[in-house]
Amino acid sequence: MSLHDIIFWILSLWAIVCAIFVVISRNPVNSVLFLIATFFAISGHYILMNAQFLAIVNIIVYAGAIMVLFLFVIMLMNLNTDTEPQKSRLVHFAALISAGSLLLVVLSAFRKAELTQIPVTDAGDIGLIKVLGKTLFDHYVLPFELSSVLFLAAMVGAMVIGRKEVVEEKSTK
Amino acid sequence: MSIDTFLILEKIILVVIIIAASMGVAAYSTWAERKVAAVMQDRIGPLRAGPFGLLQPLADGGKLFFKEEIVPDNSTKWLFMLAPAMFIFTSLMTSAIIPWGPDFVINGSEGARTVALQVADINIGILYVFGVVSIGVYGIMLGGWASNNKFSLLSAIRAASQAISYELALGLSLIALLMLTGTLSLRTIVEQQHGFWDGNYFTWNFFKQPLGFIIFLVCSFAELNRAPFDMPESESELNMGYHLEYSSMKLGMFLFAEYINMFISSAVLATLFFGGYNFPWMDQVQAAVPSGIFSLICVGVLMAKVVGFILFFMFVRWTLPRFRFDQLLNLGWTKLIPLALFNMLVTGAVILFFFNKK
Amino acid sequence: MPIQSYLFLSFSLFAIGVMGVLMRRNAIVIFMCIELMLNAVNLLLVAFSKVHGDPGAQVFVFFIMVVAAAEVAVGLAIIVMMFRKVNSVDINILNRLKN
Amino acid sequence: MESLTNRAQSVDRSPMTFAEKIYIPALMKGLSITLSHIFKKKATINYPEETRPFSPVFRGLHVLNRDEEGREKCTACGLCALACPAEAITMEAAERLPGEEHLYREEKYAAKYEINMLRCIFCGYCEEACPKDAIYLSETVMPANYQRDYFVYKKQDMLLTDEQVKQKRLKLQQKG
Amino acid sequence: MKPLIATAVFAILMMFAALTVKEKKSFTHFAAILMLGLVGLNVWELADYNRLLASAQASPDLFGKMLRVDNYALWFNVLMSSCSFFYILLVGRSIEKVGVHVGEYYALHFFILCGVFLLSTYNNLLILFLGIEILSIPQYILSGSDKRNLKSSEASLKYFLMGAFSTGILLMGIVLLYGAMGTFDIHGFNFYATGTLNIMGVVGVLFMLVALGFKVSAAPMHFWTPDVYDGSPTPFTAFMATIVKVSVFFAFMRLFMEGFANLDPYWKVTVLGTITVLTLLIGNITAVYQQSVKRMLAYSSIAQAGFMMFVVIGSNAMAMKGMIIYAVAYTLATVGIFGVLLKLKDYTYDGFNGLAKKHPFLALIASICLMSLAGIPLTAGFFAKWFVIAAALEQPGTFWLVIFALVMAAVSLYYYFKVIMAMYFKTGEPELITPVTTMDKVVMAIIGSAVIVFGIAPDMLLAWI
Amino acid sequence: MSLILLLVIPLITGLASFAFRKAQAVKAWALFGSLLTLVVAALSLCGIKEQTHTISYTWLPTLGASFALQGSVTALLMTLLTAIVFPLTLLAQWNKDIEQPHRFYGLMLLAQAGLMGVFLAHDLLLFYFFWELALIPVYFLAGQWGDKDRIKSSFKFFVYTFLGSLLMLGGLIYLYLQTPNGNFDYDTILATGAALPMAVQNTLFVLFFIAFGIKMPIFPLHSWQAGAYEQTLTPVTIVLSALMVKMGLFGVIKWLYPVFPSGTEQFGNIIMILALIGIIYGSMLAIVQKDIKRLIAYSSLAHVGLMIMGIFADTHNASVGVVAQMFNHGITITGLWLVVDMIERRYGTRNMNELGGLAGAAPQMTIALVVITFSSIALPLTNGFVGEFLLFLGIFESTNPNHIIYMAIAGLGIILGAIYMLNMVQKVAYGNKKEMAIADMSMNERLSIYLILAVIIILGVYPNLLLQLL
Repeated sequence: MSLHDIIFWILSLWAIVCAIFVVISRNPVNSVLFLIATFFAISGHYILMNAQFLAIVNIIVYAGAIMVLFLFVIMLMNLNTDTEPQKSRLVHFAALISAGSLLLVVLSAFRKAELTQIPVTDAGDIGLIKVLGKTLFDHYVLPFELSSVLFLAAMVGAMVIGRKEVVEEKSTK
Repeated sequence: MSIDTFLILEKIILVVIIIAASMGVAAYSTWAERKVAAVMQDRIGPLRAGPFGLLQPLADGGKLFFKEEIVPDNSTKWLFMLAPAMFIFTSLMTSAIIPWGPDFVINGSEGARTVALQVADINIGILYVFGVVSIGVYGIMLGGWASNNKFSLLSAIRAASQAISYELALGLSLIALLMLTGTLSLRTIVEQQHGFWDGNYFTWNFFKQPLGFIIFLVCSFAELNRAPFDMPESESELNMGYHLEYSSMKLGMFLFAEYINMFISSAVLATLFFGGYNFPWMDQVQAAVPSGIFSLICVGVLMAKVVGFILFFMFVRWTLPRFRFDQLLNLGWTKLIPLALFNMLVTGAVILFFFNKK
Repeated sequence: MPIQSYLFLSFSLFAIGVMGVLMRRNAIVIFMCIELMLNAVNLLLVAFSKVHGDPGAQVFVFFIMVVAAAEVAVGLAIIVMMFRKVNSVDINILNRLKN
Repeated sequence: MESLTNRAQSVDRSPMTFAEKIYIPALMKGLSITLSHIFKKKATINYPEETRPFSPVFRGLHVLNRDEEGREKCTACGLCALACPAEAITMEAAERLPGEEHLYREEKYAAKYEINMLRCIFCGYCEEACPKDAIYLSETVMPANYQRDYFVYKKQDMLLTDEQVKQKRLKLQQKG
Repeated sequence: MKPLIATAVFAILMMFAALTVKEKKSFTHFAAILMLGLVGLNVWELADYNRLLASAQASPDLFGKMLRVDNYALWFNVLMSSCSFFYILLVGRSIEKVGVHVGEYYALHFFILCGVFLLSTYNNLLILFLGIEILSIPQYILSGSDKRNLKSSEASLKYFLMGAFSTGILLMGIVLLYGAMGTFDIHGFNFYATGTLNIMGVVGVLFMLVALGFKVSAAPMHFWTPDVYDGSPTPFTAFMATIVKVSVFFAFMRLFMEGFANLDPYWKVTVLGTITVLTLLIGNITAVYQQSVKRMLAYSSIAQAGFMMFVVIGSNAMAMKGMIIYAVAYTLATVGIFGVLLKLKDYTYDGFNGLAKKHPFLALIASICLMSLAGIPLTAGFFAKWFVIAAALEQPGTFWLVIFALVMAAVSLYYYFKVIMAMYFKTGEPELITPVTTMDKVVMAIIGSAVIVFGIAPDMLLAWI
Repeated sequence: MSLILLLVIPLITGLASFAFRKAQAVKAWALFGSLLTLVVAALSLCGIKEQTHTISYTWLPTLGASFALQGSVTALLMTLLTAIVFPLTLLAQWNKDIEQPHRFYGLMLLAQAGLMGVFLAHDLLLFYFFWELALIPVYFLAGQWGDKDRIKSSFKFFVYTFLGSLLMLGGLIYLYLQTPNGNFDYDTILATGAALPMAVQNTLFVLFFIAFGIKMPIFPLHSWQAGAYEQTLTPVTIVLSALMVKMGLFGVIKWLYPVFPSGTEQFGNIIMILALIGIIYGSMLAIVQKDIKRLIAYSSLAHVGLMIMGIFADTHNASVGVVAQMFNHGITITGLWLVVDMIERRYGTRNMNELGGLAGAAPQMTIALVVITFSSIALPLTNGFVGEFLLFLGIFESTNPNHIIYMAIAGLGIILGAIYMLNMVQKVAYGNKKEMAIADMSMNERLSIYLILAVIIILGVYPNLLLQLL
């Protein structure tokens, strides 16, 4: 077992345990924190696979922006008290069973697949920003532009949803 | 995997030095802040502890250490403890990728060995900075939230929204710079700014990207939560900010981390726009002195720039009144971001039409 | 590492995300579990990109992040709008719609 | 209504011009002001080491005077108490007993003389009212303390000590 | 790719209009003009492509094989933009009543159309994914845009959570396919590259199937549909249930026809057939029990999705034709019936009582549209069903599926004709909340006659492919 | 050309009717249109010997469907029946006031157009098209006008028939996909259908037969019938029973029997048994009915059963008999409905127990009723006899091993028919006298009924007029 393997197993364990805590934490703030920890583990995996750019972008985007928004919302709503009524035990059980069976079915299907023994190398420079940049602006330039359209739509949408309709309320009164 | 023990040793020493230096600079920043504030207000500033009050930071630190620890009853305990640690941890992390000086050579018994005055030269250096800065928010937010105090929470949210908002403009202003440099590695960026005058043009990025620099500077003010953007601490509305409930050394860590942040961002500013450790006629100097000495000179130059920036931060703090929160966000979203985009466009156009190598 | 390990890891994360979606009632936590699913996908994509030696997959990850960010912006706005009205983010409230 | 003083000024609410909106000139101006202050003379006086000179008319703590022979001048006539607008002074008179001539100049003296320094406004009327020059206001400032009781100054707190009398005599001789 | 760019530009124009224009009515006019422009651009694009095709200069692959255009897809775009144009003309007045951000609503429609155009021409799973997202995100918002109504917010939240969840599943499918095939290009898939069936690829296909099933509301992934369609503001329901849904089906069909072409057809019939049966069964049976016409239309859209699943099962030349005709027939008819519904105050069946006497024109149009939905000859809906069934029957082993579907179509008569019965055979005093203008009448007449004309001569729709 | 006219005239006149506002005008217009159709139908039937009436235009090239019409003898006979029934009905109902007459007459004429199309279509898709098109106006007619339960019963009728036709659609598309180059042409369909494997043929046969069987209706599929007949207005009832029933029979003759020979062979016997059950079952039910309309409805079930048996008896006589009986049954039952309607309108009830003494009050009407009843129970010298005789003959000659038993049971049906029909006449016309002065037939009614009586008598006396065509 090389150092690489050890790091892999540690990161994996970290990720899975934190992910489980995301689900079972009563307090949403704890869920957020565990999710961030999971993201860090995943970023660690990226670094292990020599995808540094994605590793750091993962941190910036998910941990730095997305989860902050989550935290914001949770804090503003003051959901820290464990007010969330729990679903019945049956639902928990059903969720566990269904997710577990999904996992089992898929993984047992893959046991037969030939591809599964191909190693993932940490060598190669495809994770480097230069290569990614070239690919992005060369082959993937259309999706790149489209993502701007997507953002525009999301921005308009967030504005429409978020703004209070002052004029309308006045007129109805 | 072969591990170069000497390399690890070297890096550990470097890390220790950098952290110690950061701490030291941060500590003396508090002293400097008082001094600067004093002289600008026609006062003298700390004087009693040691000559010129130079032992004042130590006294402050000692005082904080011996103060009573108070953990509010209704707080979320482990987060309350975690927050200051996180905050100071993230502020120290950034220093890892700053090139403090040029390589120098040690002639040992096994032959010459080049030592890099940088903990890690990763090829996405600037992104690393952004990554660390973006998670720095958590320290504040968790601290504010875990205190279970409305004022803390509000100020934490202010701090976080301010940080997120200005990160955008910060990033955008840098993109124009990165277009010019063509790399994200800070070391390469510094090396590109070698010397001061190339014979044809100034090498420092400040001269190529003045607008970018200004935007970056303004944004770093906001990121550091320093006046005139020190919303989270606006005493008149929110008492003391997100660390309202903190006491003793946990408070000290928050305060300390802010100064460390200032130090690091000054270093980043100097590295990106003011040539890092480069200085005019450095080639001549290099020829004249041994490599070790030259490196020290370079480190000194960088430190001088950093100190200059720190002084500038303080200078501004004691000059400008605080913005209102809506003005702050307005400035960020409707002024700085468009300006940064404009800067980006102009830079792109210039590169496209004048320096197109194809 | 063989790709199988990564398959196992990211499917575990994915399944945990799915379980969270099914199990929890807090809309925000459900949304977070969805983010977890997306991350599992990202991880697998990077692993596959290494297997196939194709940077395109990593670019794909980039786009997933973009979309996730856009979704968060919209989604949280919707959740907040809902919260303003019913003072809760419990999705069981949604079942009232049926009647 | 016309303003009674010329200090009130209406706030200029006209919209800012572009130059003002840019904010940079104003910023520069602010910076230059603070910059100029760096080089100004510092106003600070390093207090215990240095003190600021009192003005000639400064009125400090009360002192009960003695004559050249060291006898108390006060006769407990009560004029000072009467003159005091803050009603800070109280006194009790007593008759000089034989053998006390070296202590009190007149037949009557103040057995108890108190000034409540928390009430006193240091107006100096007592000094003016005293027919015997028994009380005057010195150039010392009142020291701080933790207890209120302390601020009720007793006679012995205010009487000149022998040492002070000696010095005073010396001073007078030098002047004189 | 003029229309694709135009959608984004037009959306931005609408947003700018929102800043400057105060009169709500002018938004609708502006949007209608822009939409007409979009139709024109689409036609131009199609003509242009044909011109190039004639001179053998046309390359179907655009942007490094990200998109693949052909006459078929371009023609679909023309039709969808035309339907959107009529949609705006018909329901524009009602959109103005939803809320204050009218300009933004139209902008979001244009964004959705951007997604529609992407889904019709994608050649890469990335574009499929982005297209679906560009399509979905504005929908989440539109469904929550009626802020005075709690139901609308709830619909939005529900739709959003379900949509995001299905996005996750879709992505997992894409990743597994990529892992198995090594490419995102849908023409590069080969499930038998190693001689045996690629398990990972098949699992990926299943994941994608589930996710796309969510988007098109195929059972058992349909449960969000009725609530969302019912809760959303009615004009937007009309858009979501028609143009958007049809476009996702178009993408769905392309995926199975071009991407998964060499997957075992038996497998396709078994899995897709199960979904189809469930969809038809649930959609039709539950629609029968609805009290509100709007909700009934929501369930009927599930039922119609069951029929559209046949094009996916078919995935052949007949299915391509069927897709076009079904898309147009279903869209026109649904938009038409929603156009009538929007005029009414009461959305229950009783609200329709006696409509034929008071507003014979509305009743006539509604009847034509409902008959088209039911698939009665002389309306476009008949040929729509005809083609999709023919497409499915070309696959072996689908005969009983088709018979089942036809029985379900008979069930659908019950709820469609319940409306017609209310309008014609019952008496009542239906109340209108929006007056029927001449413009409405003209548009309704166009829709009604189009339904009939395409019901007599569906070839007109197939002329370009 | 005349074939197209047969379609177009009712279509145009029907659409035009919607524009009228005055009741009288629209009645006149509708009568004019239907008479015009009658003229064209009669002319085209007369000209049948000279030329084969087949026309074909391209309709849907992508599908291979064409607008093909063929005027075979059977088809033209059916169109003639349609063309006769409509003006007679309109004439007889001239005085009746109907709500929203423009809509009513318009829909009637559209229904006529659809019926014409069904009989003339020579292309499978076109046939299906008209098959449905005939249904829609009739549904609206049945749903909008009639008794209080009309909505329910008409919808039942509609769903039954539509379900049947949808099943046929499935079979149709399957059949289409088996044709060599995607074609709906009659000949291609014939060739393809016959060449299909037996199992497939059987399935398709069942699918098609359900559609036709519901329309006829045959025994287990008949439950819509009585209600629909009872609740609708008489003109609509006439369309339903005199004409739409023939659609089903015609469909079997043209599109089922020849297309799936193997299926016919397989299921012929079963269908004959079903028809027999229908005959007996219908007759039994008719006997116990109080309501005249219901009685006639069930009698219709019995009559149709006999015709179905004739089709599947697979002999020449039977097939001639079927066509003849289809025509005759149409005429007879139209007359029967008209008379019943007159009675109902005058007495305000259809309950036989409440009626009586019609003979005294309205002798002309009584004569008409009696003659038509005779035709219905197939007494010699009425047209009903010719058809039924040929049918029995055909069944007797059939190669079916049980043909004797079948014929015997079917004969039992005749006897039962005589029982309930005569019972009805006895109760209505003679029975206990009801003191109620009613007017005898008015001018227009008389015209219409006498024409029917004339056809009944002429074809009864000189059946060759009809049979020579076949």
